[in-house]
Amino acid sequence: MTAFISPADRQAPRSGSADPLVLLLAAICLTIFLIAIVGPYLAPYSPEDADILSAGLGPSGAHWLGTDALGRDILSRLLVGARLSIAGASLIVALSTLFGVSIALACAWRGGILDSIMMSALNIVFAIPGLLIAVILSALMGAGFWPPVIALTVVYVPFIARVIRSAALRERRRAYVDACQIAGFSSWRINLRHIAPNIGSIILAQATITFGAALMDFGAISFLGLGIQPPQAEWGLMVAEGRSELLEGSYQLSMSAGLMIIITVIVFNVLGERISDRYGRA
Amino acid sequence: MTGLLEVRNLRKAFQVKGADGLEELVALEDLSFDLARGSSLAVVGESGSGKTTLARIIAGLQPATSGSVTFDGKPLAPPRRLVDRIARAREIQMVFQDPFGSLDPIQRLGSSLEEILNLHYPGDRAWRRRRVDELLEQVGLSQEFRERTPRSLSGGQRQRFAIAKAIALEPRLIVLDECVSALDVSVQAQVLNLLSDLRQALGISYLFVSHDLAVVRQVCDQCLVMQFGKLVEMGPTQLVLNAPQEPYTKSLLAAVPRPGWRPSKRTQVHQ
Amino acid sequence: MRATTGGVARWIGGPCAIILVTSFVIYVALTFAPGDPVAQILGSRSSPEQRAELARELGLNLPLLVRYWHWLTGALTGNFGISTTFRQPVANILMPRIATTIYLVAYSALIILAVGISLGSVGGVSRRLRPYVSALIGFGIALPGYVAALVLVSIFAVYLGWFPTFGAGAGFLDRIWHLTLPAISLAIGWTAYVAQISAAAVREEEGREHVMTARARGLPPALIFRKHILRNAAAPIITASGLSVAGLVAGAVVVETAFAIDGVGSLVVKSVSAKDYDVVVAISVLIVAVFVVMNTLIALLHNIVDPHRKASDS
Amino acid sequence: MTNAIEIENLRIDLPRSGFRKRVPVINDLNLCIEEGEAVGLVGESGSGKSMTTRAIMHLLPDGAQRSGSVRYRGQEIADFDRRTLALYRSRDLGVIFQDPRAHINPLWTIGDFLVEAVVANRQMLRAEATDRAIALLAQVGISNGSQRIQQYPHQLSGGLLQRVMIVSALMPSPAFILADEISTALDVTVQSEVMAILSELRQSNRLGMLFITHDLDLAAAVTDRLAIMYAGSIVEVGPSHEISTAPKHPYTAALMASRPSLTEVRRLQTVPGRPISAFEAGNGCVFASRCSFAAARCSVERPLARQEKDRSVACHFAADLAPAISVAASQ
Repeated sequence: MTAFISPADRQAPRSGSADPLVLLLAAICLTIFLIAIVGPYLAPYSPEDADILSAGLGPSGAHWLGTDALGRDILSRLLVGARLSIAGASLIVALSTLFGVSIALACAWRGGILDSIMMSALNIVFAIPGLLIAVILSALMGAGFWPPVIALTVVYVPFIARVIRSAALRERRRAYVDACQIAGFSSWRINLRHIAPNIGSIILAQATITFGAALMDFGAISFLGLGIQPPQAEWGLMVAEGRSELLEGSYQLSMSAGLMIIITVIVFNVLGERISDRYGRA
Repeated sequence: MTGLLEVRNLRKAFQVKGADGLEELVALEDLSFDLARGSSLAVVGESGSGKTTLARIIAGLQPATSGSVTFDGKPLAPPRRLVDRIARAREIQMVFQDPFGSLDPIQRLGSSLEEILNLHYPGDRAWRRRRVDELLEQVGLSQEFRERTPRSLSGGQRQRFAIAKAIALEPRLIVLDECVSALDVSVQAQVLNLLSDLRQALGISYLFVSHDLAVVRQVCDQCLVMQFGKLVEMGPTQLVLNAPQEPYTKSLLAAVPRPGWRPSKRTQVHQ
Repeated sequence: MRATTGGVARWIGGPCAIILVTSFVIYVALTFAPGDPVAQILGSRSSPEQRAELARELGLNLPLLVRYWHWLTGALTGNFGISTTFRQPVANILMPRIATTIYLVAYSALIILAVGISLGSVGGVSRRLRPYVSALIGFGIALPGYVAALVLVSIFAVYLGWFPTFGAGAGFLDRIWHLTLPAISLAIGWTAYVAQISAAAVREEEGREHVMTARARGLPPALIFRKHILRNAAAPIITASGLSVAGLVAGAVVVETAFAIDGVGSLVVKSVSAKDYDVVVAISVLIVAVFVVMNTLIALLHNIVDPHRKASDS
Repeated sequence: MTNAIEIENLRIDLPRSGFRKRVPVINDLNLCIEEGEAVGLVGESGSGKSMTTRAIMHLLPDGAQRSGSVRYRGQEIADFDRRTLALYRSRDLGVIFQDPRAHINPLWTIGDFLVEAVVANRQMLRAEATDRAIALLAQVGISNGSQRIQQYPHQLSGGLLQRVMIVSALMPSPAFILADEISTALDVTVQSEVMAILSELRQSNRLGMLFITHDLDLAAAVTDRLAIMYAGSIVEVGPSHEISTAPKHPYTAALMASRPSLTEVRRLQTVPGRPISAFEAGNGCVFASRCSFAAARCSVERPLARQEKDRSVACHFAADLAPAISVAASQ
């Protein structure tokens, strides 16, 4: 009841300037996206051209990261692979955020039967582990790009909906929403113009963190052989392709692709955390 | 003098989860009173008296369980449709207790007022801007506040802005729910004076919900004392506070610290 | 009395209902999956008559609900159908693999609980160590199990030769030896997750007013940590731990494949590729059951931990 | 009489979001409390009241920087070692906080809350402590103590819980009570009862007390002396009945004049602006920006507290303003 007397909230001369770390991380994210878009044009070799004569080469001036067992240039495959990996993860995030946030806002606003039906439906999806859903759906739809995207969207919607619903419920209980109703605003206006912008940073943070998870899981499905199929290039698939070479002590292929995944995920996760720490609490 | 607001046999019960399944928690029981046109009625009570529930029902945020509320001769139902909500907005406005939660934290003050004006009186931009300046001035905020967000405002400024939003639609009744209790004394005085001035200038009626008897005396001519959802005593403020009839009102008055006052163990009235 | 029967219904009926619903969804979904099991069994050179004969034998011509009913009654008596790839009852194939997967998951769960909660507590309490702990957590969360598996193999198996590169081993000690690297790679992500939740919960509790009261009353710091911080932070830590142990079962799919371990996880991937749907359905329902049971356990533990719920429950 | 607590030139700086450096929240605070004396510390939000109690407990927030001195019975509390500090907090001080619901761990029973400190500090055995807890509960008007101690905090009302808090503060038989806004969350009738109980116990046990509140009338009713605080400094100190009838500092007068009265309706005197914090105060008088009597000197030179018999006022013009202020306050 007395929460609003908290001194942190009292005057809050919140500086409008953005956090430099957030800016830096956002710049890195943009660079990763840029690579995903222009990567194929930067690649020095064709990513799918096998050349048995130059198979399994170590790093050299001609092949900066060496070549794989089929003699394909690893750097080129990494650059081209970025496209499928990043596009997959981005699509998953975009779709699951769109559905998750819409469901969350509707449930939080309406409450009652809609809320309980929606939430039990999502709970049933929750009751099945994500990877299992992905595996089954890939089985149903066959391998390729879209099956894992759709499967992982289904997996992430409940997560996003749950987080955003509780944020929206918290927001809905705040007096300014009552004030909006008393001013005669429509439910659409209140949700889209007032509630959604106020939980915008939470949505953004959640989407950013989901991106990391989506990238890892998208790779996992390709790693299992159920997603992107060779000879196409994708980071998770490249990790799997490097497995046999690894046992012979040549680790460039697996490690370079693995490192790309790790770095991207870390950048997105740290960015997401910073956003929610700094802008999450209004 | 005709009643602006007539409340008859109002009852509100909540279903709460108790030890044996659902239990009924009665917040308001058989409450009837009138609010005269242009008058200012205080609803006084301690926590659990149901005063906030009453305010929310009248403002249209909650439906009553039974009983009727008549506003200006027309029955007041909970506004389910948007048209009803808009119509009610022009009749009754509300100012909330929490000055830090009752304003959209990221909306600039000017845009907030314009949003309201635009919805109800779609007119030309120049008129709206003039009206925004006028409203800000009426509550003692300068024009530079137009571009500020609630985050950069103090509690008193926020509450004054909330009042500006309430009077923007020129309603006939404003429900004020503990609207000064979160403010420091020196700031509270500013808001109380503002409320008195606005009532004189605009002829708006107040339904002023509060636990603070001294504050009530300052703003209201009529006074209604509630306990456990029931009406205890009602009458002109001066009479109720100077010569209380009911033991509960007496004990409430006796418990208010003032010069020369000593705390006493026997003030709390147990049910 | 009424409360007890209600409790039984809630604690046992609810989870059973969820398992039932999901098993139906999975069964129906896979029935409509592309690929004809009859053709899988008989090969492409079989005649239409042969196929129709087998389809009748397998009951594939019956209505969906009836087939599900047959499957369900069978499953309840341990008959999960016949694997088309192994040409054996599904239960026979699953049994030895379940043991392997249980070893792997239990091993990982121990690592998660021990390392995750202690790391989280340290990160939550110690202002000095907090940045290092969060960096560690951040790295752990961003490390996919399949990459972790390969890193561990290349260092500890290939380079140092301390551990085998694949297989599950036989006998207790041999199993532990074989499963160490898989268990660690399976545990890393979830350990980081549990540590993150624990650290946040401990930190939040530490800032609570009642902890300030305890300090103001001169209570020893160790007692404050145990009784007022960790105890109050227990609820989210239990949730995170329970979720991660349940998640391990699914994570085993990837790690078992990476280490070529013959467990339930690697089997599901093989069966999906081979369109061996009876096996997939059986394993899926099994995993869902573990998931649901874990969730119920979490809820039960919450009720024990929180007197507020305990009071309103009885 | 000796002083129980002496605060001298206390300054506390805290890190604050949006600012590069730490900013002061308490600046040059001086206050003495004698043994057995009750002092009220009155101020509005942000004046630094609560930080003062935390300084007395030696329990400042993370990153706080403190200078000046806080002495308990002549000893500097910053020099206490861990053991002494624990004993000082547990046996010498009894602390009652504003919001009992937040300040009592909800997962343990009332009984556990009451006895844990005295048992952990080896002051009493558990059985002994339980008996004492039940006896003290009876003294604060909770007669069924043996049942209450088995209950959890959420099963008690706010008023009852605050009484439990008072008992917990009295458990170790402290010499000094710190009461921080203890009745703000309570209804007036409950407040009156809780305050009456506390005053009674304080007098019968001859306890010293620092009573922190924003309510000047309430503080005057339960204390011997009042200290009025504004923006991290004390502007006026004196006997409670004198301050509440004849304030000398413009801020005290303004505080009283802006409070609506129960008995009459009059135009309220307002103080322009809002209460400020210590770091916003600048070099001059902390109240200068809102004071209607402020002169040029006030905004450049911080007034020193002038002692006059048992009163002290930090205002350049205290003597000249006396007539004007008494009129304003009595209005």
